[in-house]
Amino acid sequence: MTLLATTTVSMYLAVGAVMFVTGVVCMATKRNALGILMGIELVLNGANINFIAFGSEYLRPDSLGLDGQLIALFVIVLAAGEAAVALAIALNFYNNHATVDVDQADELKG
Amino acid sequence: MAELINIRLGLEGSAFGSIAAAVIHALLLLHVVAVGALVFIWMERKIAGRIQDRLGPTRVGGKFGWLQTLADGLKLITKEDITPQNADKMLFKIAPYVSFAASYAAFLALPFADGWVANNVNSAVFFVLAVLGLEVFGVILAGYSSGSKWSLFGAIREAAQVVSYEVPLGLCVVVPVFLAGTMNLVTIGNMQAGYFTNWFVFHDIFTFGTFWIFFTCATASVNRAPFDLAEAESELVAGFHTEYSGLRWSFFFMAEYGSMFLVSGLGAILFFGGWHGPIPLMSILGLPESGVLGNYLANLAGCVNFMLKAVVGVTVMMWVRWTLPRLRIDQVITTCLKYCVPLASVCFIGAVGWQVLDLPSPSDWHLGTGPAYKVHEEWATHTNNSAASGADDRGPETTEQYQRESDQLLPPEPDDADKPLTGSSGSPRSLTATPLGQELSP
Amino acid sequence: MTGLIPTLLLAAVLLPLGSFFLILLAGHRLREHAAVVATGAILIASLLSFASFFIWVGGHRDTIFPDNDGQVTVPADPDSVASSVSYDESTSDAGDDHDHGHEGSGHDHDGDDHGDHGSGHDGQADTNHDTAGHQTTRIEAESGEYYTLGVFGRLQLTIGYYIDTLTICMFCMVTLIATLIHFYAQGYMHEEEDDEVVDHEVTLEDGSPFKRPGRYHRFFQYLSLFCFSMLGLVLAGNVAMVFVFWELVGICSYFLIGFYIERKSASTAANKAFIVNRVGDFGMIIGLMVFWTGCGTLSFGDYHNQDGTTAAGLFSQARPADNHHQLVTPEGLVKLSARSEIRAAVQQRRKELLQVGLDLEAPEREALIAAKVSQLRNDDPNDTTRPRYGYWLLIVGGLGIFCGCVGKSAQFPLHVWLPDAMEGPTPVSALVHSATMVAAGVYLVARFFPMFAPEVLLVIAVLGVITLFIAATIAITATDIKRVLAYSTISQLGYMMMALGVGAWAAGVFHLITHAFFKSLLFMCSGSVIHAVHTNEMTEMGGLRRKMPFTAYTMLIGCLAIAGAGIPFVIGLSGYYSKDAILEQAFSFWQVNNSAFAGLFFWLAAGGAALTSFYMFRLWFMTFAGQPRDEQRFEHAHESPRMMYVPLLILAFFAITIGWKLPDFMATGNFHLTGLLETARPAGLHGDSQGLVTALTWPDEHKSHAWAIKFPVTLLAFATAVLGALLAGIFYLARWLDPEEVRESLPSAHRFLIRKWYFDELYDLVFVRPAHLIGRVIYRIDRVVLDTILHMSARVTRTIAVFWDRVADQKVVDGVVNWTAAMTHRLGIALRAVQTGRLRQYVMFIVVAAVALFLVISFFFQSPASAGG
Amino acid sequence: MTSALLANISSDLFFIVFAGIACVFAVAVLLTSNIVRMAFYLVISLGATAGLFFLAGAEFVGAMQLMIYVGGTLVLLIFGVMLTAQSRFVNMRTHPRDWIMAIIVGGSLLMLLLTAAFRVPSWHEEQQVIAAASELEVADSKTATRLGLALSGVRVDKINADEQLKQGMSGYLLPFVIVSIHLLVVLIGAAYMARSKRMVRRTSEQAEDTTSS
Repeated sequence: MTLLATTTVSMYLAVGAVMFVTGVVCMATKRNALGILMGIELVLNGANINFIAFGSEYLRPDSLGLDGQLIALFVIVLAAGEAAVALAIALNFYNNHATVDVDQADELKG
Repeated sequence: MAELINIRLGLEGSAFGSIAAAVIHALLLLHVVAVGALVFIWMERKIAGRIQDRLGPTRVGGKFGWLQTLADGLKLITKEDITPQNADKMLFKIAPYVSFAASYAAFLALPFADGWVANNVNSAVFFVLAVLGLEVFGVILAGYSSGSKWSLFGAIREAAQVVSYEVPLGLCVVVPVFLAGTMNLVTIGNMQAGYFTNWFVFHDIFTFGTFWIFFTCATASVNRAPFDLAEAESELVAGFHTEYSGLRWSFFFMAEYGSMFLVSGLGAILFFGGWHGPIPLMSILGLPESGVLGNYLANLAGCVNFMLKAVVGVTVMMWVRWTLPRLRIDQVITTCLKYCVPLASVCFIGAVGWQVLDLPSPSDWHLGTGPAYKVHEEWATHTNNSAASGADDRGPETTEQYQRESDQLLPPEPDDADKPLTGSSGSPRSLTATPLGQELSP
Repeated sequence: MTGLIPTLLLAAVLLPLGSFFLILLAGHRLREHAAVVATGAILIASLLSFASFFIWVGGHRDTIFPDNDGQVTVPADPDSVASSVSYDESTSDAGDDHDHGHEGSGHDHDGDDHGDHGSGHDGQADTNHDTAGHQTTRIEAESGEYYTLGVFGRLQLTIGYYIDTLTICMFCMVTLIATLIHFYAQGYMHEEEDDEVVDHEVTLEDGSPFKRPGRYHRFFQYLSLFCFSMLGLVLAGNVAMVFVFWELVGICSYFLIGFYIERKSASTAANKAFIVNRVGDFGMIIGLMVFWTGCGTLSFGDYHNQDGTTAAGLFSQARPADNHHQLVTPEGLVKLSARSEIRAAVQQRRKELLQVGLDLEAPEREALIAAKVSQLRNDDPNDTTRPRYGYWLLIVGGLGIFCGCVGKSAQFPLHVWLPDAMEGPTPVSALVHSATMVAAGVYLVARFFPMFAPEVLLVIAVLGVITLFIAATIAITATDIKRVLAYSTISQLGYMMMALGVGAWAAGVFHLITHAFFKSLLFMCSGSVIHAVHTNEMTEMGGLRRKMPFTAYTMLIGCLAIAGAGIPFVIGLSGYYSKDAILEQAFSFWQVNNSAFAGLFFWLAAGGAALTSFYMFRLWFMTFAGQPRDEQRFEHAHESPRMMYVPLLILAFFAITIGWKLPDFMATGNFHLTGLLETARPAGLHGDSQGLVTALTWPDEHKSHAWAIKFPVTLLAFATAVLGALLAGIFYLARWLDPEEVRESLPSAHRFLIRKWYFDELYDLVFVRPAHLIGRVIYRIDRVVLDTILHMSARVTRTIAVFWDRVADQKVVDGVVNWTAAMTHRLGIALRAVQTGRLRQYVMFIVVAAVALFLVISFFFQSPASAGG
Repeated sequence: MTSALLANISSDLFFIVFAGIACVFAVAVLLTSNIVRMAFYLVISLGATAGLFFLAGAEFVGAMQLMIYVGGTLVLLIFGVMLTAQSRFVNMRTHPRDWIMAIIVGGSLLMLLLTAAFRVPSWHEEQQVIAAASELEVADSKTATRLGLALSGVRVDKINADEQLKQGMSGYLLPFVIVSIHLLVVLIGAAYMARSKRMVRRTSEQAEDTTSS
């Protein structure tokens, strides 16, 4: 007797989609630079979930194999680097504008 | 264990078994943490007393005041739970649980004896470190949310310290992992079976140095003195838990002692052979091979052995705390970045060189049973079938072993031979890829 | 061991080049040290040359010292044996005391050479006897390539070397003299070291003398470049290389003649030299073309192709070994001139085969051509019926090459540039215009000798003899000390040319070397005189020997040497040997084919000898003997610094001894320059050779050593020398006869000689004026016709352009461009609105775009997923 | 077979739990305006994601996720505290218009992705899952060594598959090295960017202080 439906790739994808969209909306609505950064993290995670799901042998016999996990690793690492740079940028921004409100950062607008 | 329950209760295929197993494991570990905290706090008082030429608690519970901590616990429970005016209420309330949960979850992957582990995570070392890092999070939340500058300072310090100390810690941990070739703590522990000559700490000069760096960094990462900048009662009133009281406060302490035990245990497994004693009494007595009960007894003894080692580690931490003065924050960071990181790197490179050049090391004498796991990954080669099957004889402990057992119970698949992963083909790669279950299946 | 020589010589060549570049780049910083650099370079070069000389001699001692009685020449011929024996006598008592000085090192070298050679000596002697005749005395030249510049079809341009005894001797001669002259020049040019040099010969408008910064370093820079070029020319392994260095020495002499560029005379003289040389080089280029087209190579010796095979060089083509190195028309030339016949034969054969249905395969074709060539070739002097295919090409090529030599070594038609070249500083005259560069022509003739058909040799001889006589006559009346020497140089070069022409190869080359020594000596002496009295006019000198004894007596030695003074059959100065050898060959030439024409060579040469000694002693008497003609110049005169007269002494020593046979110390066998040069004689020049077209015979040079010839010639030569010297003494020393009166008595002749046979006027009339005339005419045509046409067309173009500018450019093109710009601008303005600079909006854009893209794709394309679903 | 099923079924429950936590807290990150809380929710959400990774058998990635993201977010948090220190509960209100726009667009995107996710039948058929799980060897499914080998070019999961790694190819080793160097560069650059200006300003302030005092 099974209590629940068996997990499938699609479910993972759904979770990934939700996180992805949440991240996007977060990026689109937050005026705080760090908030936007968190949005980016969420987006990356959404993507990562997809990779893992496709790479998992639990879920499909014909899975990506290890490629999924490896690419996920690379994504994580690069996300770390990206976070570092973004923070540095935010810091400089704060030093110049005494705020982290990205709406203030429109000197270059046309 | 889930399957054990299921098979015993005749509820095959239900989720009940796994849930029940989870609950049981959780309870066991909770006891380890909570009771451990009780004991350690009492121990710390006594040791502090001794070191400061005092007696420490004497009265409660008759001799040695061994119930002292319980009394404290009662007192803490009865205390009023205050939340400051301008605190971030939600975070303030959650923070202690976060940090407790972190150190508690880390026990999930910590084996107490051969196979006595809640979940035999394959990258256990990494897992433990990662989850241990989470503990800090609670501390920072607490520091931030209690809305007092002391706490905030403490929190910031804590963050800086832990984030920077994770680097040398990781470097040190990599050394035994490299020697063992796996991150599975059970495997690592079993590879040091036999006499103490097989312990990794004595493997060569560099690992010996690595252990001390590891211990230092571990002390720092669980922010014990002399690295307890977060709660520098002389500068910041009580650091991050200035505003806390009562039970929440005690959670922090359970978490702290829990993680102390954790890192000591980790060190014991990585460097001091875990549950394999200096002298392999049990295997000299031949207990592990003598059926389920003997095996159980052997594991029990190993568990005690492991506990003792961990406690020794904790005791050393206490000793250090009451002996050394507290460092300044800049000194702390200097210690990490200028001394620990380079030293750890040197030790890592040295150990690697030692292994690669195959220089002599005590473990080559194969004293006692000799290193049980000379070969690294379980699925890698046949040689560790003995160990694996031994594990089976020793009675089911991990879901993984149950996995194998049940595979045995099942009739072998008809297309057994031409599965992609069989070791039938002679090529080394496919050999390394031979899964354990295949070996065991008749 | 001899394998080392090419490397040594290459180093010797490259050293001066290095110093040239060093001075060129860092000259202003080096200043007077430039002299040190250049001198050091050439000094090392000369050491290297002598090293290679000794290596060479040591390597080939078996050939050079055939046996101890020194029969360098043919053992078969008794006379020559006698002659060489007589040589022995002549030198047996000679120069023990002289020779220690310089030949010392030579002795040591020969000594140990002999030491390790003594064991195998007998066997060597046997081989020497049973191997037939001349070949024993010849040393095969070493030829090879340093570097291959490129391969153009058949022609392979390489930087190669062709080293035989001649090369080595030239190297030693050039580097030695160059070294001495470098030292000499350091003294001579010292005033150029000053920052401000006052040139009194150039006056500005205001009459004040011209002032300029010193050009010390530049002088030595040119000298280094010249040394490099000259040595390269000597080392060159193919005619192309020769030509390149040929031009290089030409440009160097141009620079050096025009060193005092501000003097009108100097610049014009430089131009004259350069242009006249161009005329010769034009002919040389024609020769190159002939040999390239015909023989397919320009390399002297056999050369190595890229694929490792060895191809026949020019010499072995013209004188193949299987023909006993006798001259044949090279196959290539035959092919070239008989190509029509050959083609016809091939076509016909082809037709025959085609009728049978076959085609002419390559190998058969080659065989056919070869057969045809050998059938067509006609090298038999007696067979005058058949045409001589390619022989005329051989003659043309030879003449072309010789043209270059005519230009370079100032032979008869083109001799006019050399006297004017004396405008250059005296060291230059000593080095470039007496010893080395002008001798290069002779060297090239000697080097190229195997390729010269007898007819070409005849031309060479004729031109040579004309040159020597004309120049000698002119030298009689010249009063400028350097011009006298210049003309004597020309006439000596004429001697060499004539010698080569009448087949005295060794004698010509021998004279080349001896002449190099005493002529450079004479020039340097004259230089030191000029240095002392600051004038070239001998009429203003006199009695200088009291003031400057070193110069005087070294110059006397020079005069004796060039006059060929010596005690007949006993000993003499270097000139004695070389000039006598030439006269002997001329005499034997006359003997062999006795005709007045053939006799002309001998008698003109003899007369030239008399004139030579006359004008040389005239020069010496006017300069050093008698009473000073110009008091204040005399007072001002002084002996030159040691830096200048020590080289004179050394050169004088060589001028005396260079012709001598090395006395037979430690039984090294006889060692003298002619013997040495004999080993370089091109293969096949032994025995008489017959002209194919002309009816003359060129006697074997060795016959001229026969006593029957030697005796009269030597006496005659001695007589001429003495006669000339006596005449000079009568005119200018004892003054029994006053040259003035002679001049009065026959003014026309005097004017004729003073005007140098009116050559300049003649050329002016024949070439320069017509050239100017043509130029003027063409100028008119240019101005009147061409320019008007050009202006017309220009105007038309301009009007059209203006029209198009109005219509097309400003309206259409600009319109389009401006419209585009305006559009772009407007678009930019429009798009500005989107560029809000607000991060979050951009995110929105991205997302919207992504969604849109998805929708579009899924709408238009049937994705496999949906297909599966 | 059964055991595989069991492992599955027991994992379903946890999947639901983790997925729920992940999504809910992600939304919470979106909704809250307090930067620190955002960070807190984010960490929980990421932790849950790590849990999902564990369930999917990618233990190493999960642990890595925990370690790096927790560390990273920790720093994020600190910066949030430091940079928004001027008023403790910073809230930069977003204009409702932006909210609406974002919701609409995001919603459409979500629709899109979900349809895509459930479009392919082979992605949500249970037989597939069961087959996969039954083929699965627990012992070799979850281990970091395979990742390590794969990084160095030895693909355990494709032993005798067609896309056998060719001789001389180094799997993911080169990208790995590149990434690590890239990371180093990035960190140095970040440190430089973050430091320099502040140093300058600080020194100038100090100068002012000294002059004023």
